[in-house]
Amino acid sequence: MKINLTVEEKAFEANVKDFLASELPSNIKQKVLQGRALKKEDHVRWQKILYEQGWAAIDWPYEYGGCQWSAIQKHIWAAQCAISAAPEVIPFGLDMVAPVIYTYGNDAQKERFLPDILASNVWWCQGYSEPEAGSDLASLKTTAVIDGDYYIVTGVKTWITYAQHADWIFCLVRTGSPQTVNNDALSFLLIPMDSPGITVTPIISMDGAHEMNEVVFENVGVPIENRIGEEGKGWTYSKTLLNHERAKLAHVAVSKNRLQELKKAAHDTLTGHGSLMDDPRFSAKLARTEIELTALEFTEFRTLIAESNDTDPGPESSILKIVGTGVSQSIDELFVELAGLYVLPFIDPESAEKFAGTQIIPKQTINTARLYFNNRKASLFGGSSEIQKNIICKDVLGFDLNEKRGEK
Amino acid sequence: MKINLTVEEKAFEANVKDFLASELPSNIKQKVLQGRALKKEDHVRWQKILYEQGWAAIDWPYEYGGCQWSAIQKHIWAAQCAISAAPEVIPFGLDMVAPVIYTYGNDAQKERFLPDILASNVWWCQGYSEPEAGSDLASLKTTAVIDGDYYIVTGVKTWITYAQHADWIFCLVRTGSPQTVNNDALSFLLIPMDSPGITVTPIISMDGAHEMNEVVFENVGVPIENRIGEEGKGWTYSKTLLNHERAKLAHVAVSKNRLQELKKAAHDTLTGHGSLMDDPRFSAKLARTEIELTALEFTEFRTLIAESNDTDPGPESSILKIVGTGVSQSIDELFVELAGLYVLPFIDPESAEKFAGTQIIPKQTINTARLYFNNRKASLFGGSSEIQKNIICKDVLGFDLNEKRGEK
Amino acid sequence: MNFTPSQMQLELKESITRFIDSEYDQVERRNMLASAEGFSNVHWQRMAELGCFKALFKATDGGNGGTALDTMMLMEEIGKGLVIEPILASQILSGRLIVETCSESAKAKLLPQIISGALTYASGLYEPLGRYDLSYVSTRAYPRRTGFSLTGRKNFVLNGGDADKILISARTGGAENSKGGISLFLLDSDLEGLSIHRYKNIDSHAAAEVILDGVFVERSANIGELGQVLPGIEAAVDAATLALCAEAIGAMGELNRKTLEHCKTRKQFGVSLSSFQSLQHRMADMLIEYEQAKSSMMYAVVMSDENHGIAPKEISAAKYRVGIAARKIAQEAIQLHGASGVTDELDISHYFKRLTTIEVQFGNNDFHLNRFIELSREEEDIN
Amino acid sequence: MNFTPSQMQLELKESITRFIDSEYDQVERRNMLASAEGFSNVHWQRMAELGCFKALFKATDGGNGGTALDTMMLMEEIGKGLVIEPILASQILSGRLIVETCSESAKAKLLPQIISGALTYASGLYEPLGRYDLSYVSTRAYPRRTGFSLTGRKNFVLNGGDADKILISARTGGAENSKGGISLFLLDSDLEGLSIHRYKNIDSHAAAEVILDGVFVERSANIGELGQVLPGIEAAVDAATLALCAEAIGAMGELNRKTLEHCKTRKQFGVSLSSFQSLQHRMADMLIEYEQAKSSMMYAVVMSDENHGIAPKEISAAKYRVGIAARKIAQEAIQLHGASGVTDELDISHYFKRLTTIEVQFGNNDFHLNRFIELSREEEDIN
Repeated sequence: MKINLTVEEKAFEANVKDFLASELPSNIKQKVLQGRALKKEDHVRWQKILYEQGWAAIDWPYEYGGCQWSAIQKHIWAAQCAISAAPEVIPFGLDMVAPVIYTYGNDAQKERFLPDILASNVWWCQGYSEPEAGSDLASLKTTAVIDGDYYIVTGVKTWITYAQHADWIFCLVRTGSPQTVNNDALSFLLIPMDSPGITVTPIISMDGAHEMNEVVFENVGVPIENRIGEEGKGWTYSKTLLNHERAKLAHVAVSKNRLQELKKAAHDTLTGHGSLMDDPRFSAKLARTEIELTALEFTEFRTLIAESNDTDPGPESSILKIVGTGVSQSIDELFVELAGLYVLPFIDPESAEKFAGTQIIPKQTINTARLYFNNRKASLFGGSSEIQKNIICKDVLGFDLNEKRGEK
Repeated sequence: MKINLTVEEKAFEANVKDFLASELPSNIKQKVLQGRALKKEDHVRWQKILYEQGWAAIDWPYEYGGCQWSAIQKHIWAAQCAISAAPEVIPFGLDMVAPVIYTYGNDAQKERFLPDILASNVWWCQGYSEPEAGSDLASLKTTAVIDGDYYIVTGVKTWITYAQHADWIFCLVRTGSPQTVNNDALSFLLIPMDSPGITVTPIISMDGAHEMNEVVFENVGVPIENRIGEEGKGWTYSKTLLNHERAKLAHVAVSKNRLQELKKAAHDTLTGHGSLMDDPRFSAKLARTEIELTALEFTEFRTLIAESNDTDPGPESSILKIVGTGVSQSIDELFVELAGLYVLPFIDPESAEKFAGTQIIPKQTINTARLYFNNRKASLFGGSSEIQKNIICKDVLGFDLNEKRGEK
Repeated sequence: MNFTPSQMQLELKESITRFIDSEYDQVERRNMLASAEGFSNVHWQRMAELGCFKALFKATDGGNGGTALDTMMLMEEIGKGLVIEPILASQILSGRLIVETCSESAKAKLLPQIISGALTYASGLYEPLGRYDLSYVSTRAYPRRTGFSLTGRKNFVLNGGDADKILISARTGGAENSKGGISLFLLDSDLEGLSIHRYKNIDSHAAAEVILDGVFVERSANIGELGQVLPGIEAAVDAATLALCAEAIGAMGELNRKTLEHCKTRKQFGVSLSSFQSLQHRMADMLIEYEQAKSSMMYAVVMSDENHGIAPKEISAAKYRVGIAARKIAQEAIQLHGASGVTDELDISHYFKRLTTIEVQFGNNDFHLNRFIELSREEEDIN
Repeated sequence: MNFTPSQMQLELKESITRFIDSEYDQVERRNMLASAEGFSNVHWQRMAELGCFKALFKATDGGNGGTALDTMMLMEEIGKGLVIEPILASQILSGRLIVETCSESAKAKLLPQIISGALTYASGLYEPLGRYDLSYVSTRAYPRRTGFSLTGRKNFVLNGGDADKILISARTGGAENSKGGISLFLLDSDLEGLSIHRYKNIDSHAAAEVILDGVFVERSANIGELGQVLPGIEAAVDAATLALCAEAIGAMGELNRKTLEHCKTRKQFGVSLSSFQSLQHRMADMLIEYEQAKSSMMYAVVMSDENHGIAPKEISAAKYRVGIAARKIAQEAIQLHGASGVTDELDISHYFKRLTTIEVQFGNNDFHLNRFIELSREEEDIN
């Protein structure tokens, strides 16, 4: 999507470009460019640079440290970050728990938590899923029983990204009785990860990475003041959060950048009949993906405009999540097709180049398999594509999901 | 699919070729080649030629006039019929009601009905669907109430192909009470179309053709002896019929022939950069369709072999119906793409060539739009693709369709 | 970037919606289709009165709109209502051809009759062997002492059998598909040597095969610069293509709405169709197709308006994306309606035919995907 | 046409199934993967004893099978069990290379050790810049007085780091990708000038980059006719491709089974996953994909056996169709398993990686679709 900018917007864009050019540390940029995993320190370092600039939390309300940018400005920022290979924000603190805290938390909670999130002094992780409840939050089993000034929390949370790095976890826990079938039994608790009774176990994913964890709570005492809002309203609060998250998960700017990389790589990949860019089948797939991505960018833009007109982004953001995931997974697949046999060697990117003095894989495809594998999560996490479709069915198309079902 | 034939099979093939070359009337062949609609007389004439040859009902048991051909022989026959542009059999008598009669009918019924079906002396149509029950036969409302030696039949049947030509209709009617929710309330009745109280109203389809009809029964008296088998077993009987029908609906031989025509047409269609056959996108779509069709042919073959080993074709025939319909509709779409703007003029094929002395549409695309439109039925009639998938889910994958449904 | 409609645009849109809802009913539409003209002059005049045609032209050309956004807002409603009148052929394609190629004086002479709806136009730009190639022009205009003699053949001329005036591309120089040497001629429909064979398209819109056998026209019949009109033709066809995309969006939105309604009310197996989760998810997919196609179309509108009406790459992307969605939504709408979807009686099949027509007009999906790829490549070579 | 297995074939199939079920468990497989060798010599010998390798060769070559149907029946089980031992690289690809290119005396010398499982082989046929082109051979074999000196580089050599013997295609004449001038050499793995860089592929199978820097071999190391082995290489690669298709079918069948089982037992929203109709229909689609891919593969098997092992067009069709199904089924299996599907712990992800590997080996989907189109064209030109 190429749009004409006003004079003010052009000035803003120049300012953003300057900032990224001078402030983004080059070793972080290199890692992003090569698709290598960033360390926690890398994220924190960059986030603190943004904090100094006042751009750490562009979507927050102004009073808590947000930016008051227009939809176009946010668009420019995302695009320039992707082009400059700036790391994506780790969402758990800034994009996920913070909106719940500033929307539903009390003043003490806001004062206590928001500044440290903004300044990246503390890291958060998300404790929603459980072994027996993936997308189905209503059947969560982790309990929180009041004992004096404390909730005593017991249960197992799983698929928790970066729990190994986190200082805090926000959880949905069952404060109602197990018989309460609806969502009114869940409450939203903030829990320090160093609380006695918490155990973190790594879950290795198919690309060999350690991102996910299982977190076990055994009689963990959590002060009642760590509950956000009312008891039993946790599900309502977390829905707000899901809508915020989903729009972000379209990952348009990053996909645009990857598509540019893909085009470059296709120009550089020889097939025996010119470059892969001249291959009519490959170029058609590329073009289809590009057309879809541009449409998605505009769909996102329509949502941003609606949002800036104070219309709730609402369930349409499910479309962004579904299509955004689809496009990013298509790009993964095109990289796999481009790489051909080079997709196969599974060599640590750090050592691939010095592998016995020989270059086993060309640079542009060194992370192809890892990214393809890792990104299969995209359609599962943050509300799977199936859950998103159900949301569309219920909230946009107006189907009554509790109607007696038809099947046969 | 090209397979090596034994000496006997080669002799059979030569025999079939000779027969088709000498016996298929050339005006009928021309109509088939040009995709023009055949008249009832055309079908009857060809069917009577087959009858004289003893090949009118190759799938029937030998004792009633069938052929005892092997799977390979049936395959050869279907292929040669398609290549020679012989008309496809109108299925209602020969393929649909006859198997029910010879399987579940009594001797009197067999003697009375089968010979006339075999000799194409009478034409049949199928009375299943109703305005409020398309694929959902359990909710049929047409009632048959006993009054002396007669059923009095009242109700409306719809989407009835060739009712305007038929001498007889076979119907599923409700002989149980309207409260009977399961399928045990349905019986299988044979009804003469000239019975007093029957009214036939044409339904024009989107291609402008009159194939479908609505048939209204107002207190139509039907002798009880016209019921097949037991009262209340109609649903069971008709299921046998559905399995027979479905396998035929793969239409492999016809699709193969159409694909060959499509290839020829692609060779003859110029794009400005050579022929459409040289267009990499079009040729890829063609190749994908050809690969799918060849696979389908082999899937059908596996089913035929299982059948000839006396294994019931069973629910796997649903796969044939779904894939067969998909392939034939893909071929329609490829013709539309090939035709380009020539798909648009909607001119009676009979007069298109002499349209004011100018050739508005090239011959190969003259029926493209009509066939595309008409064939949208393929995925709806004879058990829609959705119904077929439900059959696979229930009978192959073993899902319990009556389990409490999940949705949210 | 602006795609928020103005108050005037919203008002026009509303009055068209009202007009279609109250005066343009489907029974009457069928009667029109069966009539000799194939469309209603009464409706045509009503649309002129409502300002539909004015909205398609800039103030300097005698209108009060003229942006791609204006066209989009009109055409979405046209698509929703399955309007049969020849706005696309006459006001948009031919009107834009005049705007793109003519001198100010010629425009001042010709446009008022188009904007008022007094005359309808047709444009003959395609030829039997040219497929979608607008530079494939084998029709020749031979210079004569006081004018030109035209010989050749144009096909797929929308509204060609009913128009008062016909614009014809003919070659005054250059080889058969060279880009130079193409000129434009304005013909009355009753000229000697001109034979017009009218027929109906699959969507019931009328079209014609136009054969020119030494048709003599005065020099003044040549409009636009001699031999230099291909860019103008391409711009006009792009504008018409984008208008068609908007029409398709309107039609798809309506098909989605009707399908949803059908599934919510139609019972099967004792429950409404919409309680089948697999059907629900397919309708969610139809919505996604619609929204993505709409975004493609709107992006091309924005780009066109930001770049003086020229956005060929974005228009090809939109036509491709809309074509993909159109086929899928049209097919799914029939499938989810069941047998009634394939009858002539229900308008589902009429939307299906209109969307099939749109898919192949001005270039089908493969054509526009190729054009998008070629234009992207040119852009990259420049950068 | 015959695709009904013989009694002997059925018995072998059964004994392999039993072996995998009882002795080849997944925990042990993981230990093997972590070991230096990457596979189990015990299992290797067991497979030899069971007759797996004998089944891959004709009686005249010292085996008791050798048809494509034999290979198919073995490889489906291999795919089902995610067997890691290098049967494909050693017995099938290299074994078939020897069968296709060698004299009877050479075969008699080399094949027994392969059939007994005493030695494992690897074949280096691809090069860094050649993509999937087997005629792209820039590795040169320069004639020396008593033999040849080989210089060049082969990559993606399956089992290359573990094999006792390596077959290398090298050019003794002709330009870089001309079809003539390609010869085959049999190398011991410890020759001077030969460096072998072993690594693991994404599916944990070991492979290697093989660099030849003036490697001297005796004249006898040249097997097959000098400069004439490309057709033999192509036939062997086709046979290996078809074997991979059968392995993929085995893996897909198992993924479908596991997914079905998961959906029937896993509860969500208080009911089993399989009660969600949209998921049911997706599993029906997975079954259809599987059956159609299987038919493609079986047809290629039948054609291969009916035409003396040569069926390139049908094998390309099968590889393409299997590749499409493999991607779809692998992705859907993960999606329907949810988050647990992407963990290393569950073997779903291991099937996913194996199927991804198969999709790109010996030509990916686009490669085989192109090859199918080219071969169809050649066939039509002949007819």
